[in-house]
Amino acid sequence: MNLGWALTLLVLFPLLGIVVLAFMPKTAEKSIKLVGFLATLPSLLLALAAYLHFKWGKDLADFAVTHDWIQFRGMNADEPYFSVNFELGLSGFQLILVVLTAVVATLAAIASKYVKKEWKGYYMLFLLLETGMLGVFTAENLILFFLFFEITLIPTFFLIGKWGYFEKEKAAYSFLIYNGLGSAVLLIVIMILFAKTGTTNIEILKSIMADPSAPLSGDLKLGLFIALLIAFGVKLPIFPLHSWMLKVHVQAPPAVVMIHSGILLKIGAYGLIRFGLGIFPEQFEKLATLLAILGVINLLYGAFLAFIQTDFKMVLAYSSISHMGIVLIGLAAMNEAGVQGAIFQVISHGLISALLFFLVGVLYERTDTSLIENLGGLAKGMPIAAGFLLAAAMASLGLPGMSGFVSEFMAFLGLFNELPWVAAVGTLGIILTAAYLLRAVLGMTFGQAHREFAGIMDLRGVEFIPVVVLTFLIVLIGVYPSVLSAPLQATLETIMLGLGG
Amino acid sequence: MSSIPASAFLALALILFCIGLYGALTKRNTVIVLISIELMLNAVNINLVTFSKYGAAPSIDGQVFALFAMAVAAAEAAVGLAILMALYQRKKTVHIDEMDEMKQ
Amino acid sequence: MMENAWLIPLFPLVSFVILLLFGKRLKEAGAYVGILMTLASLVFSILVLFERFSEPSYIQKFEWLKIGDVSLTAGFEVNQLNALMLFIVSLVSFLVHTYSKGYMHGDGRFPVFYAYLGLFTFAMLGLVISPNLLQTYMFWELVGLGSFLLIGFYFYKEEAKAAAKKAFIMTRIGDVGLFIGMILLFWKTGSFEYSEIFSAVEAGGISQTMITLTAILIFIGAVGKSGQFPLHTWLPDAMEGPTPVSALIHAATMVAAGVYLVATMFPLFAASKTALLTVATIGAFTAIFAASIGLVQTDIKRVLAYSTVSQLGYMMLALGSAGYVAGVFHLMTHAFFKALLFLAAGSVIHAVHTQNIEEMGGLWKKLKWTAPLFLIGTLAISGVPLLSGFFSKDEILVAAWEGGHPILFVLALIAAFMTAFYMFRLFFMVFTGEARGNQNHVHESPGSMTLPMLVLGVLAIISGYVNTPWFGSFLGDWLVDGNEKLGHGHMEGPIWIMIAATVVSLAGIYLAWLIYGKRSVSRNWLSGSGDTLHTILYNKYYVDEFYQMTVVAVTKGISYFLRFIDVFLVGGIVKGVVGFVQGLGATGSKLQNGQVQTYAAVAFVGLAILTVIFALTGGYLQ
Amino acid sequence: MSADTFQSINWSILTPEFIILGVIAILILLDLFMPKTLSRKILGWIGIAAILAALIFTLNMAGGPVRTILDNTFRVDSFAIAFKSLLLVGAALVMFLATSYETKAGLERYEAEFYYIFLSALLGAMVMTSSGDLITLYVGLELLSIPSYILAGMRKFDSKSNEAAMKYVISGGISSAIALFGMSYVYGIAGSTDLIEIASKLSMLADGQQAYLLGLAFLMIFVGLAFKISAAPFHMWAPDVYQGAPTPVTAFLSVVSKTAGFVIVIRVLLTVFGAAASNGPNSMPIIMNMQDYIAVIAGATMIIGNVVALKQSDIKRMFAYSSIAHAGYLLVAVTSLSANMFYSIWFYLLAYLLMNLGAFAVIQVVSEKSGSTKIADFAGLYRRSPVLAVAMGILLISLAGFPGTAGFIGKLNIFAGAFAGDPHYVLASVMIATTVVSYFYYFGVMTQMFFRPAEDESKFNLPFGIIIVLIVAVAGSILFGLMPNLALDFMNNHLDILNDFFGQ
Repeated sequence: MNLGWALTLLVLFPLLGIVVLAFMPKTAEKSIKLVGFLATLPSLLLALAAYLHFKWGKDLADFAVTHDWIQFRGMNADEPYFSVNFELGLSGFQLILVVLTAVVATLAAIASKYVKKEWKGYYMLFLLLETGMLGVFTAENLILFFLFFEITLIPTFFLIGKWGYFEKEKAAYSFLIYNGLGSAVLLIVIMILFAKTGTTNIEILKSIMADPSAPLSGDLKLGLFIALLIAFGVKLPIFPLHSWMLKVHVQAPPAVVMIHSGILLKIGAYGLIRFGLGIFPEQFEKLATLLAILGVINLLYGAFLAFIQTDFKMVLAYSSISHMGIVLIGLAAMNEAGVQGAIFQVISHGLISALLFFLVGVLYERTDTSLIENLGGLAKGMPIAAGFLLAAAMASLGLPGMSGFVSEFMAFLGLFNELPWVAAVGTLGIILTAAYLLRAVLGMTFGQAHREFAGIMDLRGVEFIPVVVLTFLIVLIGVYPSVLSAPLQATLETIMLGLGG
Repeated sequence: MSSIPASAFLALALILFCIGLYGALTKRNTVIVLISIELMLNAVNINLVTFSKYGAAPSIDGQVFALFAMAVAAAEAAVGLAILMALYQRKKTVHIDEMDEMKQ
Repeated sequence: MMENAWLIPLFPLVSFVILLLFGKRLKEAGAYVGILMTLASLVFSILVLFERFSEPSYIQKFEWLKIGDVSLTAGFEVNQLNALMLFIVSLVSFLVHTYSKGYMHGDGRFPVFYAYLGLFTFAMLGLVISPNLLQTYMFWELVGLGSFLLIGFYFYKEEAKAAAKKAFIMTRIGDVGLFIGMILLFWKTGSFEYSEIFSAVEAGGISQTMITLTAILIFIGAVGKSGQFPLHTWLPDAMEGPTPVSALIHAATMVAAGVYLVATMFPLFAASKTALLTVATIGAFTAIFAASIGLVQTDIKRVLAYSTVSQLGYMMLALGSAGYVAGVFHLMTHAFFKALLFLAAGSVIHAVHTQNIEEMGGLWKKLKWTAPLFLIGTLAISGVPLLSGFFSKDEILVAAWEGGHPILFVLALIAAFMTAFYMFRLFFMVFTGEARGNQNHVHESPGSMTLPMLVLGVLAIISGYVNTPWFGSFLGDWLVDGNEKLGHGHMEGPIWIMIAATVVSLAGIYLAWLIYGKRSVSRNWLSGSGDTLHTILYNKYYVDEFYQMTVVAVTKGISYFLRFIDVFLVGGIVKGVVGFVQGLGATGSKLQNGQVQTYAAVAFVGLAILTVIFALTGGYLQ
Repeated sequence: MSADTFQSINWSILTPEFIILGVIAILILLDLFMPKTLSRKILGWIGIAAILAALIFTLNMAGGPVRTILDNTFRVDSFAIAFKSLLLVGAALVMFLATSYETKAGLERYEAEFYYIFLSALLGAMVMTSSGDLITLYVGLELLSIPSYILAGMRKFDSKSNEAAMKYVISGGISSAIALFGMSYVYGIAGSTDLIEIASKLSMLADGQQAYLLGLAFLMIFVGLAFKISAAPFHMWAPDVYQGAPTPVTAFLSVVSKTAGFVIVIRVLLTVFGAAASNGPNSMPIIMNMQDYIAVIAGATMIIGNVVALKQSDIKRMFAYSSIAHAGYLLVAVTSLSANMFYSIWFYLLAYLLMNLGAFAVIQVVSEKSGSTKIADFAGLYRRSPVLAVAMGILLISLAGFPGTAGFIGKLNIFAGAFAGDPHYVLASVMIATTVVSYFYYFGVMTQMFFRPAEDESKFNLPFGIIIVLIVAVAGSILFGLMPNLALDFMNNHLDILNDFFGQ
């Protein structure tokens, strides 16, 4: 059974929404928002269907699709053409990321109801962004990956720069330049690989790299890996490449931050795992200690700085840095527990930060502020929102029974076997996370009310959908992690095979 | 005839070229600049003709080339002067350093 | 029955979910949901407990998460300790649920309170039936959440907010110890299952250092949860929560989880002398340390809180002295009488609307039920013979003596004296003498509050008889049945220990009576308010301030330092690069001066440079 | 030359050139005899028709054998066809722009002149692509240059336009003198002006001294020709001239003229120096030794172009620097000297042609409306004309080299070449780093268009010519970005440029 068409549709469906939107009058706010939301649904349904397909024991390879795309002239006169095919596919790892993307995108579409102006342009860019993200996670060759990767860049730039807050343009530029540099480095890596091996297909590259007679010297490979690390380090972000994402988190509209923090940052992790671990396992191993240390630095650096922020969005921004440190920690362990923990953290943080930023959006919509001290005592006026905020914070600080714990636990479990001292220092982050999150969340929701909350609505109507869905998923993963670990088994086995043990 | 070595012609051409270049780069009067450019082109012509006669493989091509170069240079000078005229009508100056309305 | 033990924690969870979803509509009727569900738990627990008397332990598990080839499991286990804990927890929880119906009457967030109680009870019951360390840890954290939510129940109070935060973070510090210890054990033994860990420890595959290290790390977890020194400061602050909560969580169940954990992991501790000594020392020190603070506190709940810390120290001392049975025994009796004391205190507060004992006095007549019940609790905790506390405390003292820790034994004895003193100080100040505050509207609490106290009062008296030197050590024998490593069911100690314990407790009571009852001795005869000693004790040895000045300040310092780096170093480099590029652009732009001759000159210079390089390198850049 | 010889020459391969030449003559005559009151627009359409006809004939010749006439001075090989088609497409689009150009400075009086001078320049460029001889190459070059000077000064009553023309003439004169001086040495050493002959002679060059001289000649030629492609160090004229010239002329200079520049660079460098032995017969060709020099120039060009562009407030100046930068990218392909170099250059030029002409179409519309060429004039364009803004956005994205656009595939090709064989890591890194720098100014325009409010909310009327250019440019940029093989296959299947250069 070939379901390649389904995957292609899954990726391209949002584009259909763009076409529909293009023909709508730009003042029809309600129907634009509706269409924008509906256009995310087909992909979501297809993604869920793909998950069920896997659940029912069928092969994910069914989704692979290959078409001829670009034929480049050979580099030397006697060489044949180099082909870059249009190749999409799904592995377990990709599958869960696709599901995550589809879910968060749909929810962010709901969260976009707060957009105040130029809905048409907003939703068109939004849908383009979704296609980009879905493409990134399903692309089976590097060029196609890069294509989708950059496609995410442009809509995000506009979404930040046009619909963001006060310093939106600066944030948009920061985003563009950092990510531009990151992707530039990535492009160098891709093209060197392409020129040396004549292919960009990830699976083929893996086998070529594993072959000791490959036409790449060890030094070159190490260089390529470091470049890859920088490229995805910008995205993840790894200290000290993080300053752009702070601005984005603070300035972008909440729905976009949901996407950004929930998914776009995860592309960095995805790249490190799929390409870093997949294509350069030996080099990864060489730098594992460095990565672990970087991970701990990220974890603590983000945590310490989150501790003194006055704006809740900044707290969350630094918290994202901190949490991405856990991804690095898990990866650096290079054992099943660690890598699985890292992947879990990717998913978990995607859900949690989407939830948190949705709530930030809800609060900002009603109170026009996200400063912690301005919001004190919020629980009085908006008990339900405050409750969910607390739940999200708990998930974020790794409370068992929620997804954050499982990932944190596995990442540390992995690293303690390899580098116990580094891991031990890292556990300090667990305490700090609790400290800064509680400081911020309690500062907002508990205590004396600093302002009148009369007339401020609690969560209502469709606002419940994102909150409940995300909370449900967070708890589901926390309680029954097999929903994630089952699809990951095959991926992990391959990675471990690549690591030689 | 052959008492003068080829290198002398080449040196002459080189000197002429440098003089032309110097003039083109330093003179304030645009007409002189245009003439300096002509000098440079003429230096080329000397080269071509020299090679045509004394080159490693003498051939008539060089002289043909020189003829073409002269014709083209004339056209170029004509256009240059025409433009200068137009400019002069606007600005009432032929000083090249005053043509800096557009910069940075 | 035991195979259905997993249902026990689920009942309160159901209560939690129902109340969360429909609480608004149920209003105060929500209490019945909670009470019914905990009653169900209690009934099941009793059935399980009785079944466990005659049947072997039961364990069941399923795969929870697969990591490579290792499969982590979840499940439940019923052994002696678990069964006992199930009973204690569900009983106290049920009673507190009942009690709260009266106590919380009229509160706007009544259903939320019950929901939180349900959540906590679920977590606590889940904790005690966990068959492995990982699951224990998960519920361990969840009880922390329940505690946090309930401490912060009056969220609009700044103190409650601070207390909740503190509780969560302080216990989390301990939890990290447990976390690391657990993971290290996993890599050494290849499993989180208790049974496998113990057999691996027994097999001797693990170095002594590692055993000590992991044991101490796990103990750090217990220190955090059980409010042992130096992580004890959150527990007194936790009294900001509603009083029933203090009874349930911060007296009877959650804080005892640390003791329970050490008890559960006892075979590991038993394998390391150092670890045991650490436990004992910390326990003894905490016992006397907290007791001394309790001497001067004026908040009724805080006195009880320090008493709890002190008693928990006792239990730790017992466990550290290899007195497994003594520790667990005291855990049980303490659960009853301390819950009783708290509920009674709650009843008092309910009546007089203050927590300051200086404003109470003379309540004996007005609170006909509460006062005698409070007295029973006070007698029990003071170790007055024939009440439950007497027996369990005696066991501990014997264990400490037999364990070869004479100094710790003396400390424990002094702590016992102090306990008796401050508890009766409390009693006298609250119930005897003249009324010192406005007591116009004082009235006895409703039946829903007094009945639970009554039950606990009975238990506070009789529960000690399950393990006595005179009527047999039923509890102890049962607890260690089938596992000799846990020690003996009952320790034979010299009789003078019992006499000494009795004497010190009576002495304490007598002194309290002299000062606060008869008032023949001045309150200030040793150290009055304003004196150095009093000030130090009243300010709890300035531990909070010390933390504020060190840990918190350092953390903040690092944070600000890092912010400096973030802004100036990281940001500075970025600005530098951008500035460099911009500057380059500006320079290039300035070079564009509009002079066409300059343009040509630049071209010529470029050519000249290339030519010179070409000439100098003999033709080619190599 | 007897009549027989005359008839034996296969003049048909000159058809495209003849068409253009004929139309030039017709236009001159028509302009002379048409009543002064009649609009000269019609002449523009005739010109466009001629260019399209020439294009058809050129494309028709694709796939055939190499044909040469007049002693190999004029040759129709794959290289010629490939680049001639590019020139014609570009010229057609520029003509569309020109027909829509209505400036207040009073170009209308010279409108017809514009068309036939423009076509003359085009003719020069076409001759350049087909020249097989230094002389024809030079004549073609000047036939392109001299009309370009006039075009730049077309707005006779505008001092900026005049100044631009003047600067252009002087720079052009100096540059062609330098290049010619270098060529004269080549002639001197090889003794022929026929490129093929030069190549075969130089490949047997045994004298190291002469090789050294050839190296110098190489530098002179290269720097001289750098003028045409506006590469460092001969790039500085570009901003001033671009700014002062009428917009269609700027478009012409940045696209058609530059393409022609690359044609001559490749022809001369590869044929002559790609064959010339550096150290005895059959040794490594000189150009391999000069790679580093090209690399330095390429790097400098990219850096200067992109970095200085950051500081511009005039859109045409900014595009001048952008065009310098793009020349730098193209030089990277030249540096790499890989087998796919022709393909990558050709494709990049195609992409560049589309996106740059499209952008100039928008610039023309906007600046005509506002009367100035400030970047700030683009503020609020999205509100005033969403179509224009989105089109410009897509073109800018293509210029910045984002995937999904032709600009990306072009860069990809260049990269692939740069890393093949002996990889040029540094140069490629410079290229990519400066590409990122270019985001700043391309997106600066975006910022103006999409984020900033408009000062005047008036709408635009898009002339027909502009619409055509925009449609072709935008559709082409996206189409060739998503399905580059539409263009690449044309090269792969019909044209074998490698054979032209290294086939013998």
